Amino acid sequence: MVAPAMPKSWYVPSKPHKFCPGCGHGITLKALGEAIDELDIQNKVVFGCDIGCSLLAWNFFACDSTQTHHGRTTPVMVGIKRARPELICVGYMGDGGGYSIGSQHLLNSAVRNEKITVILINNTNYGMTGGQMAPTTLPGQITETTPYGRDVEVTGYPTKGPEFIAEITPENAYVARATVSKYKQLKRFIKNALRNQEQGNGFSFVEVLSTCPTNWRTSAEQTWHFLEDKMEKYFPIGELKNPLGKGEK
Amino acid sequence: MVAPAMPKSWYVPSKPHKFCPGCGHGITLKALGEAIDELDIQNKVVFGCDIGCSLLAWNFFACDSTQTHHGRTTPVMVGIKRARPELICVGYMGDGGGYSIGSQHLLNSAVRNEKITVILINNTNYGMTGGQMAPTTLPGQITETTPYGRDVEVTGYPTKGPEFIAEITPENAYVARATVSKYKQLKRFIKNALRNQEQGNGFSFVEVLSTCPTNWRTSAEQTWHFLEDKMEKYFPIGELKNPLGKGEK
Amino acid sequence: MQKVVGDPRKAFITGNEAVAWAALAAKAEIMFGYPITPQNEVMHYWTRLAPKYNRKFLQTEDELSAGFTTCGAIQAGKKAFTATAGPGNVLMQEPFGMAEAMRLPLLAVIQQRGGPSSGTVVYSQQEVTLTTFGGNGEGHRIVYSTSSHQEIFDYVIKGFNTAWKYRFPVFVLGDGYQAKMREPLEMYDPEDRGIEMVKPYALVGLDGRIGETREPQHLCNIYSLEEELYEVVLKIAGDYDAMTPEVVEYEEKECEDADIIVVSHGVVSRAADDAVKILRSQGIKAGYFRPITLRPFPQKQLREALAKSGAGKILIAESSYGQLERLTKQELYGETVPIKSLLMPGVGIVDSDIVNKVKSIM
Amino acid sequence: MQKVVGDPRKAFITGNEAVAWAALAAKAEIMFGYPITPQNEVMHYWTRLAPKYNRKFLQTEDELSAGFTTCGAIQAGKKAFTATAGPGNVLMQEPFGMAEAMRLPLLAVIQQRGGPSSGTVVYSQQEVTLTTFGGNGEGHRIVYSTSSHQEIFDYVIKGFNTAWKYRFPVFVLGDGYQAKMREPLEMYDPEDRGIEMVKPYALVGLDGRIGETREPQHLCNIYSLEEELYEVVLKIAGDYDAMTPEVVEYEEKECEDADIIVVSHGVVSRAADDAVKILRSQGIKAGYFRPITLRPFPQKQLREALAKSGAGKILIAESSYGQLERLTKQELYGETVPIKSLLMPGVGIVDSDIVNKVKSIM
Amino acid sequence: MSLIRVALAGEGGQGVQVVAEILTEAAYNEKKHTIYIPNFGLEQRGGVSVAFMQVSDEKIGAPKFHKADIVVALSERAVSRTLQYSDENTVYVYDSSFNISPDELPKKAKKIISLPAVEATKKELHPRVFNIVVMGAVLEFTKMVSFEMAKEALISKLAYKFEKDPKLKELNFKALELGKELAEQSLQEGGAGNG
Amino acid sequence: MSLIRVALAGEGGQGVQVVAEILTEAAYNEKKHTIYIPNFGLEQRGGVSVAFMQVSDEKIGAPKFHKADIVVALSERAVSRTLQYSDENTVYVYDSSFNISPDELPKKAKKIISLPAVEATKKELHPRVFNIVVMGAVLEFTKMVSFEMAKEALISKLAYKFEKDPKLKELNFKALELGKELAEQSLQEGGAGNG
Amino acid sequence: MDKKIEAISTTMEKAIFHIFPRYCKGCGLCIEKCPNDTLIWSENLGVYGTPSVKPKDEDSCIACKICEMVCPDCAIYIERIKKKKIG
Amino acid sequence: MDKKIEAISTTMEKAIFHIFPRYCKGCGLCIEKCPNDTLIWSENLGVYGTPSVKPKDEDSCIACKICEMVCPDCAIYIERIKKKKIG
Ligand SMILES: Cc1ncc(C[n+]2csc(CCOP(=O)(O)OP(=O)(O)O)c2C)c(N)n1
Ligand SMILES: Cc1ncc(C[n+]2csc(CCOP(=O)(O)OP(=O)(O)O)c2C)c(N)n1
Ligand code: SF4
Ligand code: SF4
Ligand code: SF4
Ligand code: SF4
Ligand code: SF4
Ligand code: SF4
Ligand SMILES: [Mg+2]
Ligand SMILES: [Mg+2]
Repeated sequence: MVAPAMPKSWYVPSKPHKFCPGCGHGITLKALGEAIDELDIQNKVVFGCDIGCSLLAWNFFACDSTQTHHGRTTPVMVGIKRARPELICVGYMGDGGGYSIGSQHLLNSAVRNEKITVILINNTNYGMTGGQMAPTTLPGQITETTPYGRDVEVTGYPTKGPEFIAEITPENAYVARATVSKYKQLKRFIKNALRNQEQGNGFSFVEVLSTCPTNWRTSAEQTWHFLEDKMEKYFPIGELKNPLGKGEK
Repeated sequence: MVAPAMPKSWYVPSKPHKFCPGCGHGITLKALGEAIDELDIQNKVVFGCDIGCSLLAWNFFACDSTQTHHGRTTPVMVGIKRARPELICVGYMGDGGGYSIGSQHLLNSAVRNEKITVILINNTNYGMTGGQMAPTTLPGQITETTPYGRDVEVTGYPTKGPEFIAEITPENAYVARATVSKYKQLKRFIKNALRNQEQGNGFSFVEVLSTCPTNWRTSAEQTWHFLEDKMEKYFPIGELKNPLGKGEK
Repeated sequence: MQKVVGDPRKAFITGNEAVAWAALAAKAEIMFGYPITPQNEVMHYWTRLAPKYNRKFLQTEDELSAGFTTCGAIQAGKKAFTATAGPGNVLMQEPFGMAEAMRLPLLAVIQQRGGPSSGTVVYSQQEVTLTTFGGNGEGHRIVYSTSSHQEIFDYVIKGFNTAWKYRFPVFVLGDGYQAKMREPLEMYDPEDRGIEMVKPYALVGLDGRIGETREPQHLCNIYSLEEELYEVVLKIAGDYDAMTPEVVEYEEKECEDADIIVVSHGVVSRAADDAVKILRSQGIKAGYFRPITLRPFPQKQLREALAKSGAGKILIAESSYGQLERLTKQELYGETVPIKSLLMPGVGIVDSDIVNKVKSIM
Repeated sequence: MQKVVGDPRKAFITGNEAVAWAALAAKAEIMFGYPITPQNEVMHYWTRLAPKYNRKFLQTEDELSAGFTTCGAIQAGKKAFTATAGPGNVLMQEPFGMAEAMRLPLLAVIQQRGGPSSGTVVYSQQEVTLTTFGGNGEGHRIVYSTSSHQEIFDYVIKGFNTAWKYRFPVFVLGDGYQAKMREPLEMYDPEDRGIEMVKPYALVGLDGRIGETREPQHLCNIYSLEEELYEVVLKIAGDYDAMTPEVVEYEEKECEDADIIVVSHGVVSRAADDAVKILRSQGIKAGYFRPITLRPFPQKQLREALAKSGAGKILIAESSYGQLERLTKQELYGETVPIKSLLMPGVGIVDSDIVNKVKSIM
Repeated sequence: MSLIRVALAGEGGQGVQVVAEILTEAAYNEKKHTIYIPNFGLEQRGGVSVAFMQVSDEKIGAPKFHKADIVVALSERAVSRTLQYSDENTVYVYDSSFNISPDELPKKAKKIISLPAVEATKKELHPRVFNIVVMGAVLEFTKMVSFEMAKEALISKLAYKFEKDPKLKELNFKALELGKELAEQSLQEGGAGNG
Repeated sequence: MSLIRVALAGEGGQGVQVVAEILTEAAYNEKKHTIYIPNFGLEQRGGVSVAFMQVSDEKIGAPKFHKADIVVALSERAVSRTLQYSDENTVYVYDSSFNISPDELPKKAKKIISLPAVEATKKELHPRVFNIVVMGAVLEFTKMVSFEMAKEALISKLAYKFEKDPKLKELNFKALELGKELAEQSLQEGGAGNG
Repeated sequence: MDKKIEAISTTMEKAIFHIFPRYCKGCGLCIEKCPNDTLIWSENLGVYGTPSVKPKDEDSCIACKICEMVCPDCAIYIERIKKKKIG
Repeated sequence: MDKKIEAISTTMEKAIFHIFPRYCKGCGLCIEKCPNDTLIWSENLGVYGTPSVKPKDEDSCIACKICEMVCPDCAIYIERIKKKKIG
C-alpha cells in the first residue's frame, strides 16, 4: 500500500494537521520536515512554537517540541540553546509574534547572534486571532482592525524583517526571505538556516511569505495571486546573508 | 549681576541638576534646551523621560514633563502625540531603555513613523543601576555584568541604533547620531529632529554618544578619551536620514 | 461631540460590540489595543465605528504599549481606554500600576479567559485577583464585574465617570462568554438619561505661557526616599477609602430569611439567580448576593445580609479556583458562617450545578 | 560538579552576595537576569563567580526574556534561576505563569522594592500579593519569605530542591534591606550537611532515537476546550494541596500564653521578635508568629497558635498596605480574634513601632 | 415556551454559526429571550465549530449549558465533539451519510435521529444550502421560533446575497422547507432511543 | 555592649560607605553582631550618601532604624538629609566649616557637636584621608569597636592601595589618630545640647 | 483520526497520481498550480467533507510534482513512471 | 538649593570668565577641553565640596567658549570682550 509522501520527522498521529485548508504553514512545515530529514537531525532538534497559528504545530513533529507565549518563542529557544548548545533549536512564529510583541527578543537575540534558527511566517495578518492588522499588512489591505484598508499615513509601512535583521547581525548570521510559492528554494533556505546553526555560526533567520486563505477570504486562485503578485512584489525574496560556503548550499 | 548661560527652557529651581559630575546627560539636555528656545516651542513641548539616569530629568525643564517606566517612554509619548498632535513630544531615554527593554516600542514606533522625537543617550552601560552591560557596551569593555570584559562571542556586538532605525523608517523620518564632544553639531541634530516633528514629517531620532564618568570610573581626561577615541570610532557620527531641505538645516 | 445613540435603541449584539458602542456613547476619544481573544471584537467594532464619530484608534505593538499609550493619552487630557484579557492582562499590570501610582483615570475592559498562562481563549473568572490586586501595589483600583450586555453597556459608561471623577483606574471585568455571546440590550445616550459625563482634563500640554501665566507640570512615579513613597501610598489609600461608600455596588435578593447565601459575581451570578429561584421553589431558603464592585468590595453590605438573614452557610460559586472565595474571606474576616465553595476554574457554571451543590451541603 | 564551599565558612557579606553563593552551592547551572535595583548584585557576584565554577550567565533584553529563557533552560533540564524586583517582578509574572502552568521548577529571588509602579528602589514588602498570586492563575507557587542572610542562603538551597521535587515555581522573597545590607552568615556545601540536591532532568532534548527508542515530547500551555483546562487546573491544585504539609514552614515563639500574637514576615519579623521580647519584659504577654512560607500559608499552625494561647488579639505588622493582612484574614477565616494592623508601606519597621502599636491596642 | 437549548456543530465551512445567528435573531425579533454563543478559540482552525443557542419566554441565566435539548451534528468529527452535550433528555441528530458505528454515538439520549439531510440536499437542491436545510430541521425539532419569523430573519441576513442573485432566495426557501419535512418525517419514524 | 546605631552621611565622593564597611567589618571580626546597610537608590546620583550601621553584643533586629545614637554629617546637604535620624538621644556631629545657620541643625538632639575635621585634615594631613579622620572620630564617639581592630580592618580593606604606596599607610593611621583626637577634644568641650 | 489513511490512485502516462482524501482539505492550491491544468475536483470527499482532487485525464500530467510540493497537507503523492528507454 | 547663584568673575584680555561655584561639580571636563589649557582647579569649592575651576592667566583664553559648551552644569559663562576696532 502506498503511503503519503510525508517527511519522516512529521508526527503522523497529529495528521491531518490543524491548519486551515490552503494554509502556508503546512507547506513551510513540510519544507522544514524535509530539511530536518535530509540533515538527519530529528533527534536533536527542539522545535518551539509561538502563540499564533504556529501553536497549532505544538505536536506537529516527531521531534521534541515546546509551545510558549505569544512572542516569547525566541527567548525560550535561547534559554534552551544556552543551556544545551548541542541541541538544534528552531523557533517558529508569526509576523505578529516576531515583529510586534516579541520584537525586542528577535532584535536582541539577533544582535547577540544567538545560535538558534528562527522561522517566521509572514501572512500579512494576525491569523489566530481572526485577521487583524500585522506589522506586515500591505498598504491598503483590509483587515479586522483596518476595515477601511491600512493607511500608511496612520500606521506606517509594512515591516521588512530580514532587511533589518541583516542590518543588525554580524557576518556569520544567516538571513533570508522565502515564499511558499517556491518550494525548493524555501526548503533550501530553511536547510541553510539549520546548517548555519549546526556549524555554530550564529543567528539564522528565514521569513516565509505564506498564505492565509481564511483571513484573506480568498479562493485558491486569489490566494496565489495575493501571495505572488502582491506580497512577493513588496517583500523581495532571497538570501540577504549567507555565511555558508557556496559549494555547501 | 551676571546670570548663568542657561537655556530659558531649563527649570532653574531644579538646578544644579541631579546628574553626576561630568555626565553627558547635562550636555545633551543643554543642547535640547537651547534647541527648544531657538525654535520657541517651550509651551508646546511635552518632555518624557524614562527610568534610567534620564529620570533625573523629570523636573529638569520648564516644560510640561512626565516620567514613565523603564523602556516605556516611547509609547507614552506616542499616546500623547496621538491624542494631541499639536504638541511636540520628546522622549528621552537611555540605551538600555531604548535598545533593550523598550526596543519593541522603539522599533515599531519607528516603523509606524510616529511623529515624535526620541533622544537616546548611549553611554555604553546601564548608568542608573550601577553600570551593567548595555546593548551598546563596547567589545572587551568591563562592566558589572561583564567583569572580564564583554565577550562578543557570548553577547554579540554593540547595537547600532540609528543604523537599524534608518533601515526601517520611511524617507521622511529623521535619524542621526551625535556626540556630546561636538556640541554645535549635537544641537543642530536635535534641532533638526524637533523641526522634523514640527513639520509633521515623521519619526525623528537622535542617538547621543555620552559620558558616564561614574560607571566608567574615569578621570576627565579618560572620559574624553573613551568617548572620542573608543566610542566615536565604533559608532559613526552623522545624519543618516534628513528629510529637511538643505537650506533649512 | 456628535451624539452616538439617538433614541434608545434595542439591539441583539455581542458583548464586545456593546463595549464599543458604550465607549462611543461615553465620549471616549481614543482606543489603544492589541488583539487577544476573546476581546478582539471590541477593536473590530471600534475601528469600524470610530472614524464615523471622529474618534481614534491605534493598534500597538503589544499590551505594554497599549497600556502606556493609553496612559499617555490620558495625561494629555483625552478620554482613552483599552481592552484585553488573559496574558494581555498580565502584561498590562505594568501600565496599570503606573496609572494607579499617578492617579490616571484609565479604563480597561477585561474579558477573562482561561488561565494560568495561555490557558484557553474561551472563558473564565480567573482574572479576579489579577485585576483587583495586580502589580506591585495595593490594589487601589475600581473593578466592576458585569453579568449581562446591559450591564456591560451601563458600566462602561459609568466606569469612565468613576475613573475621571475619582482618578483611580477602572476595570470593567467581563469574560469570554459575555464577550462573544449575543443577547439583547438597550443602548442609549447617557445624557438622555440624565447622566452627566465627567469632562476630562489634561496633566501635560496645558494652555498658557510657562513662567508667565503658569508653572510647568512635572509628573513622576518614582521617589528617592522611603518616607516620600509612604506618604504617597497613604494619601492614595485615604482617597480610596473616602471614595468607597460612593462607589461600592452590589445586588442582593432573598437574603432576609435565607439559610444559605450564594455569593457569586459576573456571569455566574445569572446561574446563581436561577438556582436561588429553583431552590426557593423547592422549599430551600436560599439567598443571593453579588458584589458588582469587586474592588471596593461591598463588605459592609454582605455582613449586613448575613446578619439580617442569620444564614448558616455561604456558598461561593465561581469559575476559578477560589479567587472570589479568598476575596470574600478576607473581607468577611471575623464572621463565623461556614463558607463552602463551588470552584470550576475555566468552565461555565449553570443553575443545576449550584442547586446540586447547595443540596449537597445543606 | 566542583564543590563551591569547602569548609563551612563564616562571612560578612550582602544578601545579594549570599544569593549568588547559595545558588552556586545548590549547583545552579545558569542564571538569566535583567538589572534592577535592589537585585543587581546577585548578577554582579554571579558573573564574577560563575566562570570559575563553569556555570553560565546571560543578561537578557528585559525581564520577560529573563523569565522565558529561564523556563527554556529548565525545559532543557538545567537548574536555572533568575532574580528581580518591583516592576521586573510585575513583568515576570508572564513567564512565571507559564512555569506554573507547565510545572517548571523555576527559582526566582525577589528583592522587594517600593511600589506601586517604579515606587522606590529601596525597600518594601509590597510584592507579597504579586509573588504569591500574580498572573492569571491560581497562585500555585511556593514562596519563602526570608529574614536574614543565613536564611537567604538556606532557602535558596532549599528552594531549588522544593522546586525540582514538587515542580512548582519557587520564590525566595527578600527585600532591598536584605539585599543590600551586610551581616554575618555561615555558608556551607549542602551535601556536607546531609542535604541531597534533587537532580534536574530534561523535558525536551532527551536521549534516544525518536520513534525507535522513545516518543517525541510535546509540551504545551494552551487548551482547546474549557474542560481540558479545568482538568489541568484541578490536577495542579490537587498536587499543590498534597505537597502543602511537606513544604509549609513557620516560626513561632511565646504563643503558649500570649494575649496578643504579632504576625509578621520577612525582615519585619526581626523587629517583631525584639518587640515581643521587650513587651514580655514589660509584662505584656505577646507572642510571635511568622509564616516562612507565605504560599502555602501555615494556616493550620497559626490557628493552633491562636487556639492554644487563647490570644485576644492579632497584630499584623508589615511594610505594605495590608498584603499580609489580607492573606492572613483569608487563611484564618472563621476565627473571631480581632486583627489589628501596623501598615507601613515601603518603609522599615523597628521594634519600638510594634511595641507602641501593641500598647495602643491592648 | 420554556427554555430550549440547542447545540449545532459542524465543520468550519458548513455555515453552522450563520444558522444560529439567523435563528436567534428571529427569536429576538419575536420578542423572545434568547442567547447565542459560538464556540470560539483554537478550534476555529481545523476544529469543529459549535453554536450554542437558548430561547425562552423568560429571562435566561447562564449563557452556556452542559446538556442540550437538541444536538445536531453535521459532520463525523462533530459527532465525537458533541457527545458531551447529550444526556437522557437530549434529542441527538446526525446525518445518515456518516460512516460511523453505533458506539460512536452518544451513550445517553432521549432519541437519536439519523437525518438524510446531506443526500436530500444534494439530490433535491444544492450542497451550498445544506446549512439552511439543517436550519429548517432545527426549527421543526425545536419550534424555537415561528417558521415565518425564521424566514424573515433569513431574508434580512442574506439580503445582500439575494439582491445579487434572486434565484438564491427561492433556493433558500426550498431548503428551509426541505429541512422541515425531513425533520417531520424523522420524528414520525422515531429514532433509536437509549440511555 | 548594648546596641549602637550610627548614621554617617556625605557627598558621593567623600567615602562614607567605605568607612562604614571598614567599621562594621572590624566589629564582625571582633565577633560582635553587626549590620551595615548603605542607603542606595536614586540618591546615588547627585544625592547624599548615607551609611547605617548597627553594632551590638546581641543579635540585631531591624536592619534600619528611625533614630540613631550618633549622626555624622560630612557635607552641608548631608545635614538636612539626616535631620530625620536625630532625636533627644542622638549625638549629632557636623563639620565646623559648614556655612549653615543654627535653625538648619536638628531640633532634637542630646548633643550637637561641630567638629573641625575638614580644616584639621587639610592643615595637618591631606584632604584625601578626610573620611579616615571621620572614621577615627566615629570610633571615639561610639567605641563600637576597638581601635586596634579598626586599624586592622582598615589595613586589610586598603591593602591593595598600601602596597602600591606604602606612605599611604602611615597617612591613614595618622588620619585615624587625628579623628580620634578631634572627637576627644570635642567631647571634652561639650556641644550645644537641645531638645 | 485513527481512520486508515488510504490512497485513491490514478495511473497516468507519466505518473501514478495518489490522493489521500483523509488528508485533503479541498483547498484547491494544487489545482491552481498544476502547470497543465490536470487536476479537477473529485467526487471523493476529503477530511472536512469538501471535495478532494483528481486528474482529469491521463496524458496531461507531466509528473512535475508541483501539486505534491504545494499541498500543505501531504495529501498528494506523485509516483513517477520510469520511461523505458527505447533503443 | 535656594542659595544664591553668584558668579566669580575673572576679566581676561578677550573675555570675562564667570564661574558659578554653586553649579560646578568639579568634573574637570572643561579643563580637559580648553584648547589653550587656560583652566585650572580653583580654591573655591563647588556644590559638592570639590574644587571648581578658574583661568590660570589672563592672556591664554581665546574666548572660544568650548569650556562653556561642554560644561554639563552651565557653571561657566564666557563673556566675550568686544575688540575695539583699530583704524
Ligand atoms: C500576551 C498576548 N497577547 C495577545 C495574545 C493573543 N494572540 C494570540 S495569537 C495572536 C496573533 C498571532 O499573529 P501572528 O503572530 O502573526 O501569527 P499567525 O496566527 O498570523 O500565524 C495574538 C495577538 C496572546 N496570546 N498573548
Ligand atoms: C521593568 C524594569 N526593569 C528594570 C528596571 C531597573 N532599571 C532602572 S534604570 C535601568 C537601566 C538604565 O540604563 P539606560 O536605559 O541605559 O539608562 P542610563 O541610566 O544608562 O542613562 C534599569 C535596568 C526598572 N526600573 N524597570
Ligand atoms: S488562520 Fe490563516 S494562518 Fe492561521 S491556520 Fe488558518 S489559514 Fe493558516
Ligand atoms: S551614572 Fe553615568 S549616566 Fe548616570 S548620571 Fe551618573 S554619569 Fe550620568
Ligand atoms: S505532477 Fe505536475 S502536471 Fe501532474 S498533476 Fe501534479 S502539478 Fe499537474
Ligand atoms: S493542495 Fe492538497 S489539500 Fe489542497 S486540494 Fe490539493 S490535495 Fe487537497
Ligand atoms: S573660552 Fe576657550 S580658551 Fe577660554 S577658557 Fe574657555 S575653553 Fe579655554
Ligand atoms: S565642566 Fe562645569 S561642572 Fe565640570 S568642572 Fe568645569 S565648570 Fe565645573
Ligand atoms: Mg501572522
Ligand atoms: Mg545607558
